[in-house]
Amino acid sequence: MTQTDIRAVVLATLKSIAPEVEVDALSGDRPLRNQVDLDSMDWLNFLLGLNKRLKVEIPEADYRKLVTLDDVVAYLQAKVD
Amino acid sequence: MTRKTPVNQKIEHRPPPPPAGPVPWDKDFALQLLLDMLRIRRLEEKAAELYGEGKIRGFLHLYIGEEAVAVGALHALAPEDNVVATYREHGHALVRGMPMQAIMAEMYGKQEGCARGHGGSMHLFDAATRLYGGNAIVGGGLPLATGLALAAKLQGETRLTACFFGDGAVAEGAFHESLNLAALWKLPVLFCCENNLYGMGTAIERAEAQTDLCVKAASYGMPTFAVDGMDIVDVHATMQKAVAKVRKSAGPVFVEFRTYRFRAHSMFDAELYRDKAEVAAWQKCGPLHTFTARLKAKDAKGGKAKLTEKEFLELDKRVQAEVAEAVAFAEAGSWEPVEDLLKDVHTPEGTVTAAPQASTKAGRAKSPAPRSGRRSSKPTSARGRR
Amino acid sequence: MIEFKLPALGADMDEGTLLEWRVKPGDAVKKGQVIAVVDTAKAAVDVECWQDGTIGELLAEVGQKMPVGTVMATLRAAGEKAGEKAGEAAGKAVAAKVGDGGTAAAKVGPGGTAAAPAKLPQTEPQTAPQAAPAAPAQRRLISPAARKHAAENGVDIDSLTGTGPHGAVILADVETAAAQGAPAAPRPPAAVTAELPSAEKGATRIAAMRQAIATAMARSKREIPHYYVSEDIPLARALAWLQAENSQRAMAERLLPAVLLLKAVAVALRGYPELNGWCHDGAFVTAERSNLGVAISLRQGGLIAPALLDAGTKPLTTLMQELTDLVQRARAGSLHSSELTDGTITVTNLGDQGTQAVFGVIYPPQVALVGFGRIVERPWAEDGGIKVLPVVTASLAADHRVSDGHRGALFLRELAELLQHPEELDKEAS
Amino acid sequence: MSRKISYREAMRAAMHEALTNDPRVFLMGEDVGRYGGTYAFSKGFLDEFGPERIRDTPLSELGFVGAGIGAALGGLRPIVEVMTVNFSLLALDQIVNSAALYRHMSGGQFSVPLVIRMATGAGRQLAAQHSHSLEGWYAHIPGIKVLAPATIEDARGMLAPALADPDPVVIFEHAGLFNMEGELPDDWTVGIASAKVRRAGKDVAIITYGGSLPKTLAAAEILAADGVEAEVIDLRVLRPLDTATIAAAVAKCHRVVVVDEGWRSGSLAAEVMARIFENAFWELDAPVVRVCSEEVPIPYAKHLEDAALPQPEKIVAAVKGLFA
Repeated sequence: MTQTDIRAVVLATLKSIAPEVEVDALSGDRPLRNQVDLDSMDWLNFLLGLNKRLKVEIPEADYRKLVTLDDVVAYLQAKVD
Repeated sequence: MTRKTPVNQKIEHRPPPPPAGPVPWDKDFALQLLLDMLRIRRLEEKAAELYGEGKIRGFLHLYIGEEAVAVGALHALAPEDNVVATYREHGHALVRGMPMQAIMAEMYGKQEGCARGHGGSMHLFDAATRLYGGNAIVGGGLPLATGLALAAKLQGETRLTACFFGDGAVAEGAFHESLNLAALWKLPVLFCCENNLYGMGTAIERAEAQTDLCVKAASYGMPTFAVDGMDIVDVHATMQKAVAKVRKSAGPVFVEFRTYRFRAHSMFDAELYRDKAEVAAWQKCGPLHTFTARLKAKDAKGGKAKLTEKEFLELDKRVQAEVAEAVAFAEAGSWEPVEDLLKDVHTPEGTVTAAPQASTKAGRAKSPAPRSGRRSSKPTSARGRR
Repeated sequence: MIEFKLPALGADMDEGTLLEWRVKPGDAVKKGQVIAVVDTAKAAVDVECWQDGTIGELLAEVGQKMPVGTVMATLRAAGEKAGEKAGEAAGKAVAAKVGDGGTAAAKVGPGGTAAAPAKLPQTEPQTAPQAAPAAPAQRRLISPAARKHAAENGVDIDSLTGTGPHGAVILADVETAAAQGAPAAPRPPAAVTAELPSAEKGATRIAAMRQAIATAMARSKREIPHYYVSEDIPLARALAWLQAENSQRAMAERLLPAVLLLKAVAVALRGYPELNGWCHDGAFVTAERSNLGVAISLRQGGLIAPALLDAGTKPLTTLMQELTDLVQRARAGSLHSSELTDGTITVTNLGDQGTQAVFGVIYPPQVALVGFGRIVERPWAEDGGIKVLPVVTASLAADHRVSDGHRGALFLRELAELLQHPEELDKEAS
Repeated sequence: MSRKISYREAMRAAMHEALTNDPRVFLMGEDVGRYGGTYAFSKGFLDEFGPERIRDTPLSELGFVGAGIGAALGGLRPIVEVMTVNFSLLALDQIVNSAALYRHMSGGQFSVPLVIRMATGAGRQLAAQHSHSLEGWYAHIPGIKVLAPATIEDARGMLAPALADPDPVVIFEHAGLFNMEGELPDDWTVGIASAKVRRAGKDVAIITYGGSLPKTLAAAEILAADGVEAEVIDLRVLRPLDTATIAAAVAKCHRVVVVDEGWRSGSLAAEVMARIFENAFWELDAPVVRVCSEEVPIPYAKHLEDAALPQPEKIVAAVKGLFA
């Protein structure tokens, strides 16, 4: 899957959690959870969404690596290939 | 016996001499009628006991003392004839062929009863034996019987309609209107008046200006018969004559059965209206023991008696068993679920309601001449036939 | 030994008075023989015995009034020797049983007890008219149609002037008001949480919710004397246990810290019933179970606190599933009414984006609210040294009419202690 | 293409057709034969069908109504004509204690497929004993159906389904309608289970039956001139009452007037109002009112009789009251 495909999946998953957010307007390099109000439940559901769609395991320990949108896409790209 | 007596004078009804003399029937038929009288007597005795225990509720009118009328009369009818009765109709239902279990269960109010507990003692119905029911309205059955006869006539059927009612009913407008209609339209109705001399607590002399009921009926232009209701032989013979006359003339006939009830009008009325002595006098000519005595006596030519004490005890044992079985059946019966409360108020769509055909069930009340046959005493469940 | 009981002597008879015995003990009696005379409402009546046998004892005295079914005498069945108990006797007499001694008229004999009153079949849809809503002090004339339309469209009927007969408010009045967007009707708090406006009502729904929250909070502040206490609780051991637990679980089974905190509150509450229940008009009723109202913020704004029912007895996995489901349904607007009205205490601000501490406003008619701040790494003095530990500030707001600060403080200490043994919290409550 | 006939002719045609099609059907009643029927409903039937099937009866209502029930039990399909509801009081015992009960009391063994027709109502100066409207009494009894044909179509169409019904059906024909003429549509087959909207409207629902229908329709025209559109509901079936249609009319118009020639206390109108409160309470924008006969034995003098009975003007006034 290309980077743009993964990015599209990430944004779609985010949209399903926070429908009122304009996901295309999000900046890739600023902390995602500062731009979108995601409490711990939303965050867990977001990761579960990615897990389901991309069949990628995301252990709690890796949460620290997933601060910005780009981080998430890169992390997933590495896992998927 | 029209005695003009002031209404409040003391009235005393002296019974006729007890029925006696040889019984002109073959043994089989005689024992059949004895068995039916015994079945009624034991059923009614058990009903009185169960009423005391609170198992049977509401009103209960017993036929003890009048058994010879129902047994003698109904054995002169054919299965295809219609029967309309009153609230004192346990005996009529039994002799017409309704199983004792179905009667007992109905008196218990169980759904295994002949009317599923809807009617109780005063409302026994049985389509299979063309028993168009008990009726708790005095005289209520007479117009219905007239209509049933009208239907038979208009459909070219040969059946007649026997309508039983008490001396009380002759005071109702329905009696006069029905006898007039039946005579006017020549309808095959057999009006059977069970004159037990009391309309509940009112002696007939205190209710009727004309106490000779045959004179009343004759005024509508129909043949009348009167008979000693205690003598089953006389009852049966007279009823056969009346039935023959109706079948031939297709017009109505009136029969007065002079009888007497040994118990209260209904459960435990105080019977203040008649003396115990009068009851005792009439009990001397009771239908059951007099008929038993006549059957046990050797006939004039010294031939064999038609009944031995041993045979009588055997019959009685069999009847006691039938009564016990009926009580057990009723005790084990179930209550109709309340959810079915409204089920029978109307006839379901698409039900064929042609008049019930005469049942060909063996063991129906038979008249001796053409068809004789053992009564099947094996009771069928009341539900089976509907 | 057969019991001879006073029989039911007629459809309308409950009791009778013994006038005369016709037999004495030892007399032989035949079936159908009259053995007594009893006075009923109608007249004196002969009473028959239904069995052959010999009279044992005469229990009823002359002049005694008794209900139907009373044992009047004892009878030895034919062939039964004196002194034998009933039943062993050779006699097959059926022991006459009339109810359990109750008067026959009161109820049919045992076999005849009327069936339990089951649901009667309905022939036509009979909808009993609901009781009209509580009428204001002086009853205004408002037509049922007007009331219905007002309720459906959130129109405050009290603010309308009626143009119907005698100044009654009629349908047309409400229709015009609704069209002009009259102020939304104030609703008692319970009603607002019970009726979550569905999505498509949009703007008026948000307005209605804001109005409801305002009413509830204003009432809370007006009626409930709050006191506040708080406690910092170290979560090192708890979070470590959680991380270990989650590492063995599939992602979908993963537990959030919130679940641990909720379970701790529910377990701690068992010792503090005065924090768990409802207070109506000053009268407090403690709840047997602890239904934790979980404050959930809705994405488009607004707040709702549906309850996790009976949280104290459930293992963490179950609580997690229920919490996830509750949040989803809250946001989808499909909560059950019991979840909205059965909360016995509320727990708020479990989000990791909140402040370090939150002091909430109690949700009437409840009497307490627990607030958790954000879990933060903080310096923590222990055994004379300083460590950096994850710490959460737990606060309690409670109704001073029902409990005192001292008890509130003890509750928070209990809560802190429970969180030091997370593995204990996972078991089913004994 | 429809043709113009009278209510009498419509019912006569219905009976004629029934007698022709089904040999089990026969007509019984006072003066139904030689006299041709008190109201000439069965003129000519005696010659055509013979005395067996067109039976004049003695003046014994209890007797011949009971006989009708017996004949139905016996397999026939009798039409019993009780001259008027006033004389039916003598036969009430057989109707209430036999016809209505037989099915249930026999535990479902016997049905009574009987039709009883009787004239009803006032308005022709026959004084109190010949002017009763007692449909409400009969509509109270479970086990029977009660019909009130008020139009030419119903007069022609109701008898067939009534005769086909396995249970007793009582048909009330308001004497004031007999000479009414109207169009009989080609397809006049009707059901006997529901009410009918005779005039669509939206401001008020006026619910009535039988002889009061023409007066109600007249009132509706007067109201229309004042801009009030009345919806007129003809109950047609007085038992079982068509609660659904009643409730729907209330939900549509929010105002209701019930017109009933019976006396108001314990009347059929009272039952209709009870059904409204039970099923459409929240749709009411005004109290439910009724227009009934005054509670007086119907007087002989015309001006008194008119004052006692429901009239279009009274109906209009009642409706106006709902808007005042």
